[in-house]
Amino acid sequence: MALLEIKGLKAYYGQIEALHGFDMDLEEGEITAVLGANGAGKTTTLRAICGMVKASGTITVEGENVVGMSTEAIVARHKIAHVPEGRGTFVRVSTEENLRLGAFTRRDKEIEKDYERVYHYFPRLKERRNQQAGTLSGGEQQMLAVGRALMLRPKIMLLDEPSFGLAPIITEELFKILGKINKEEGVSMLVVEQNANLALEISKDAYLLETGNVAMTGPADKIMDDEQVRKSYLGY
Amino acid sequence: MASTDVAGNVPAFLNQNPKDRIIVLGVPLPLLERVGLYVLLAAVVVLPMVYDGYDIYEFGKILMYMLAVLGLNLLTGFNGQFSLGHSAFFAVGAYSTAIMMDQLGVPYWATIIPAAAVCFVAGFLFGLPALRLDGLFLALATFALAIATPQLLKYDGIAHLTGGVQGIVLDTPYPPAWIDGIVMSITGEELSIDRWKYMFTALVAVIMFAGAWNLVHSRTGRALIAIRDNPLSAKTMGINTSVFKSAAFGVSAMYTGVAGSLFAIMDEYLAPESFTFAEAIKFLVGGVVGGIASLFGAIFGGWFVLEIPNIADLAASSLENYINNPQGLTGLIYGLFLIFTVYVMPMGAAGLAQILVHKISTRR
Amino acid sequence: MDLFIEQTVSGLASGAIYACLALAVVMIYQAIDHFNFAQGEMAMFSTYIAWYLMDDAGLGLPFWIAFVVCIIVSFIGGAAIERIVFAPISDAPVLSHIIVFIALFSMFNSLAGFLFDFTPKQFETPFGHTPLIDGVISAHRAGMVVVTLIMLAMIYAFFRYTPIGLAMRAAAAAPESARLVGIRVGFMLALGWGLAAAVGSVAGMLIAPITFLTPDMMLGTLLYGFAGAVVGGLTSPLGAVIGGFLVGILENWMGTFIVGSQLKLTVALVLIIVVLLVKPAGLLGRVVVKRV
Amino acid sequence: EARNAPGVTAKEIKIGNTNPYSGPAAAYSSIGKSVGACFDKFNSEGGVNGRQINFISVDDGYSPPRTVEQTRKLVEREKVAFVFQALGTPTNSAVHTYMNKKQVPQLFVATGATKWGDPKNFPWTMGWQPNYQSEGVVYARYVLATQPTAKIGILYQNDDYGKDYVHGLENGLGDKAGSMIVSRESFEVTDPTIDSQIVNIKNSGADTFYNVTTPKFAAQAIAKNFELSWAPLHLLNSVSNSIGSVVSKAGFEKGQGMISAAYLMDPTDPEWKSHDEYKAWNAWMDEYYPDGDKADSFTAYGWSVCHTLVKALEQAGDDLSRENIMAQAANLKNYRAPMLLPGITVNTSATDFYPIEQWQLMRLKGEGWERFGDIIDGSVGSGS
Amino acid sequence: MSTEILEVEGVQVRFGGIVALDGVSFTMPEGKIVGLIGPNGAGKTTLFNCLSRLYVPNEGDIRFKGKTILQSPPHHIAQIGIGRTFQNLALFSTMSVLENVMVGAHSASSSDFMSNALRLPWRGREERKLRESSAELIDYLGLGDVAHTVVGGLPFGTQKRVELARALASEPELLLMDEPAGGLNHDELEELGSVIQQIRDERGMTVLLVEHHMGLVMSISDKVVAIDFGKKISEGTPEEVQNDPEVIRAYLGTGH
Ligand SMILES: Nc1ncnc2c1ncn2[C@@H]1O[C@H](COP(=O)(O)OP(=O)(O)OP(=O)(O)O)[C@@H](O)[C@H]1O
Ligand SMILES: Nc1ncnc2c1ncn2[C@@H]1O[C@H](COP(=O)(O)OP(=O)(O)OP(=O)(O)O)[C@@H](O)[C@H]1O
Ligand SMILES: [Mg+2]
Ligand SMILES: [Mg+2]
Repeated sequence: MALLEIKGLKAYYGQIEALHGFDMDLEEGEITAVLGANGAGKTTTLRAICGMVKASGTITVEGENVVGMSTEAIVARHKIAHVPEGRGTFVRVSTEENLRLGAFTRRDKEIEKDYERVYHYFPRLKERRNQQAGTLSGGEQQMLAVGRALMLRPKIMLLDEPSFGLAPIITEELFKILGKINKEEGVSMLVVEQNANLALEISKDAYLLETGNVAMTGPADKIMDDEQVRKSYLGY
Repeated sequence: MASTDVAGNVPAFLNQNPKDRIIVLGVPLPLLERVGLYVLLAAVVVLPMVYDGYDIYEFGKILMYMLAVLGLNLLTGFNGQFSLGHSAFFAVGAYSTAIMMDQLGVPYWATIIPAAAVCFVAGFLFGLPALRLDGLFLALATFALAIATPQLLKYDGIAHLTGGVQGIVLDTPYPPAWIDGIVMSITGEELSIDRWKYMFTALVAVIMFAGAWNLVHSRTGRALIAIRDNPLSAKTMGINTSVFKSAAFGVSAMYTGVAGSLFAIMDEYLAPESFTFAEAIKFLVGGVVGGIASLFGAIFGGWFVLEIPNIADLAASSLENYINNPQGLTGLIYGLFLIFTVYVMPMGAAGLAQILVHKISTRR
Repeated sequence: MDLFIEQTVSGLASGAIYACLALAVVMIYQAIDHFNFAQGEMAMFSTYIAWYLMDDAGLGLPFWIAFVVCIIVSFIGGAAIERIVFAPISDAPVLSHIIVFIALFSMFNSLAGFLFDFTPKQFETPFGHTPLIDGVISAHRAGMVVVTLIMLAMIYAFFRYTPIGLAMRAAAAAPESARLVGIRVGFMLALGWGLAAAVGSVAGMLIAPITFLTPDMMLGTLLYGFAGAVVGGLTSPLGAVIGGFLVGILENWMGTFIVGSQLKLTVALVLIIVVLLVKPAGLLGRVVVKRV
Repeated sequence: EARNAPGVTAKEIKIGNTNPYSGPAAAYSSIGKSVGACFDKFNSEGGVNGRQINFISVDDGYSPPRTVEQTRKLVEREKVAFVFQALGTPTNSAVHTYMNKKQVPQLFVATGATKWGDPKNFPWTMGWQPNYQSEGVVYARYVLATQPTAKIGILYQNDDYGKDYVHGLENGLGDKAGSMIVSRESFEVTDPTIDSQIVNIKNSGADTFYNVTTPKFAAQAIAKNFELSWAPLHLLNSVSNSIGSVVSKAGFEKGQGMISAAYLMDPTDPEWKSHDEYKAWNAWMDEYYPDGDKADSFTAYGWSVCHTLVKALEQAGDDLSRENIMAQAANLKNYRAPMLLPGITVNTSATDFYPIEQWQLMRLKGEGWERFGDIIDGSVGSGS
Repeated sequence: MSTEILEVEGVQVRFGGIVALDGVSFTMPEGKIVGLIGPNGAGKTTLFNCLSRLYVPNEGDIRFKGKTILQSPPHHIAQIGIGRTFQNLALFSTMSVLENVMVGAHSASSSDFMSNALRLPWRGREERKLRESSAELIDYLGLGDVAHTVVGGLPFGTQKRVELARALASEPELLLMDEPAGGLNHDELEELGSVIQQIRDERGMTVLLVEHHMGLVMSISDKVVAIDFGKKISEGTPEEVQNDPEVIRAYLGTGH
């Protein structure tokens, strides 16, 4: 059974149905890419997994249906780290306090070490460690969002356009890091990404969403070969 | 992408009011709104023909509070500046009118416009330092203003104008002879003073309501809301945020101040105790319960602040058989009413109305 | 003794009152990102509970036991208010919450009068009222300053050395993000309300021996508490205490040397606003920069 | 019968009242309640002139605009015969003109301002308790007689009530007011404490302290003087001289030697325990107002003023027109309302709208007030 | 030689100890698209904020059409002819798309409190014109379907487009775009690229484009400026900058 299993997922914003009931899996230890045009429902899918929108259907994480559970419970029980769209920075506190909040549910002694790990990946954050996080540049905040997610030592990572606003050199670096963490720590990842080349490269499987439904799914390399995907997402 | 070379070839969506698409009980919403507005206006006109005495006096008070609440709505609801101090502007309006009548012998009807001007200036001036105060800091500043107001009114240095702790007793605002004459020739009765006070209040209230309506649905209104939603980007769009915010303070103070003038004329008496912090709270409650960014909401708010204490009073008295001295619990019941109101309509009456309209229109 | 010194000391003593309440204001601000206008009335009501616990007509408990019980009861009460009254409207706009604060204000005020009537009650103090130093300050006021400082140290430590303090601020300012990192926002809110109510109850029990216990005891005091907290900086407990003392002293100086007692409050408030114009985040408050 | 006021039937007399049951002045609500309880007693004993009293007491929150609304509602919708014991100076002021224009009696208003006794301009309005100014005069005379060189410091609440007291003292001192009064400090009801003011008064070199404060602040002032080790001649206004709710709370030891004036019996004073009027009051409290606070002197006040009204209504007999009710209220001769101090009576006439104008001075000794000297006539109001 | 519409000269901005811009100078030829690139935190947005006068440079000068803008208050900038979009959406979230765009045209209209409250006739005419021109823009950017929708709930990419429409509404001569391509897929990106070129060609606007998507920047820019740590490190045609070893080291990485 997959680590994360979605069946018949529908999601709602008030009266509006944004997702129309599709299935999606994330296997343990794998990276899965989610592609889709503007407004296709990628963000909504990730939000539904975390209990941030009203949803129906089932979302099974580690054998437990999480639909209807509170966000904080889902996140804490299944060690899911979410890099949200718009970054979700705690703008009033410092960079380092943001990282500390990322580790809020942890009780182990390794937290200090993990600061250093994040700072190692993103040296820029170390330079800005005591700065009010709201004044960081857009890309710096994006690094912070990823760093904060890593602070949880997650089992599953949901990444909503993690390369958003990052310089090319950092984007490249980021995907190396994600690949490394996935390999070394076995963290499973669901990656929403417009930078489809990079995402598909590290993914095993991929989904293509279109207006609230899954339009295509399969192994990442197969998807890459698809004519339409190549044209719309890969640009060659 | 569509090209737009042909001048005057306006996209279809512009001519189509989005509200036209909402059909309530078979009638499109804008029509319903317009009819509602006319019905309301008609009611305002008809009321004095039906009611007299205390009843019509109460309707006048509702309109008066409506204006005061409207003032706060313009500032807090539309412009995002929080005020706990509008009792001060209410006082400035009332005292301007009273002092003009009492000291200068100006007839009551002639005091409204100068009082409005005084309040605008007062509000504008207060708005200047308020520019630098954000959120809670502005709340504190206005709170302080509300607390200081009665003390300033009592201050010995200006007591010869304000009447100090004694307040001012005003002359009765008799209707002009020609109006009396017209009414007499139509009805054969003399126009009662209560009816006249109401008519005068209604006239002022309707004019000012229309002004607010125009203002909100205009470039100015959009700028005010833009500042509320995102001050920095509003500035970048070319909006002089300082001027707009201070002016919003001025206009808001003017509305509440004119309400104060009408209050003085209606009650023929004023004293510092009528302008305490509790009054500012009243306006805020009226604004939020009606719907803070809604003009219609202000009407409901005006009614609410006037009537809810009576209802609480009544509810308390009805407990007579179960509790001793239930009147001591009026405050408790008032509080419960407020909480209940927020539960039922967290976005105010206007918000509730919107939801209901939506429900009715989608069910069909 | 020199009038200046005497007024200053007297200002410090009333400042201690404001500082107490300002601490409660800071506490709730950290928890809900806003003022709670009912805070004073809640503290007043807590004090009545303590009075009832101590009074012969009530339970007749000794002071310190009543003190502790009152703090616990207030904590539970504060948390319960959050869960019962505010949790269901957590999505409502802030202004609607303010209306509920006003409602709570009215309810506690009314209930206190109904249950305990309006005659001033004497509230015991373990320190006694003996005059100290030439009759400039009483033992209770001195004790009050000490308790305030102890409370300050505890609150400071809470925010400085426990992760909960940080999480509480995060939950108040950005609930959605807070949930994403696993913070139980509802719990934090309830905890914040509980702690604020507890701090408020201590403030009430310290203030009551001076002002006497009446349902309107906090009516005016709250403004000074707000002012103290704001001047000091809403995010800083130390700032709140300093702010409280400053407001107390300033008010006395104004009333005595500058404008006379009739306008002292007005002028003191104007001065506070001037301070804020110069230092918008208060004396020790963290300046929060917004950028695009 | 035809001439009867609205609200009067063969079976009932409807009487209106406004009182602060909520808001900052709710402490006075016990007046409204005790008046109501007093009417309950009369009603259960067959009523007044064979009619039941229907006492409609409504909340105005001490807010003048609300008083206007409530009073108009009482008069125009409830159609009460008259309004009785409406509480507060600003509140009554707000309907002063209205009541007189409408010619509805505004009887025995519950405030001591001087302006209520003005039959020429306001023939439909009458106070009851001795006015604040007259009390001030009484203290002034006492100071002039005992300490002609006193230096007086005044602490007063910044409203009509406080200012009336100050005027009374000034009037009583006459020419010497300027030289004798060395300090005037005011406070607002919303002030948390009056500490700073007292420090100032003490520092002004005053040796006499004229304390015009309401109960909470009075208790604070007594305690604060003690803390400052300041022991002036302390003149405490009657508003706050209740043993039960002020002096005992502040601490008897802190207030020894204070001077005050009274016209009512203090129900907490053991001296009255065996007095018939006290006993009647006590029995009534037990039966009709059991949850009332016996230490609260407002209950004695309510009891007494209620009797005064009943007396006037009885005098009116079956002619219960508004004119006659007013005329009878202005025709009370040496009426002894219960719980007035021995020797004090109610007297009114067509030109004298001040029902009670007498005081007796007293001094705090041990745990009670010790009255001294004669009953003093403080009538000034009509003259000033 | 084309005239230089914007001249940035030695601009320095400090935040406490942090030097966000450290003496940047460059110029922009009129009617061209200039790409501004640089690593995260290089100071690009800070420069934008200086250009829209939200920040005050500690040193240096900025001249628009030959005149310094440092004396103008922020709300004059739109009137002078500089419009912008924001990196992290700064829309008026409770307003509809149409209203947002109409606010964008604020500086191009003039009715005031008084004329609006009294509903003077000329005000009505202005309002109508404003609505029509805003509607055209909305149509132009393909936002017609959502014209009356409140912007708060729109997908990210759509909101970005609303920002663009709003900035265009004041008909600026110089348009500053801060990462307009965020969250767009390849198709959408190409469309955006052609829109920007159209803006230049049809509307004659000069565009300063900040973007991390090299494909877009390099394909449409006439000139590229690269900065790092607040200093200019390279300037020239897209090819030149793309092959500048310093730019590759600091910004592009080896992948390009
Ligand atoms: N807060 C909201 N209120 C109403 N509708 C919303 C809200 N958020 C999203 N939607 C709608 O749900 C649908 C899916 O949006 P979603 O944000 O999941 O798209 P996406 O694939 O992440 O797009 P993007 O690439 O722009 O981020 C869209 O049609 C959008 O309009
Ligand atoms: N108000 C401020 N206080 C302190 N530092 C600030 C402030 N504003 C910006 N900075 C710092 O200045 C630097 C430049 O920020 P800026 O936003 O201009 O970067 P950028 O080039 O736009 O980066 P990105 O590509 O990530 O958006 C950043 O390191 C940021 O942390
Ligand atoms: Mg998305
Ligand atoms: Mg940037």
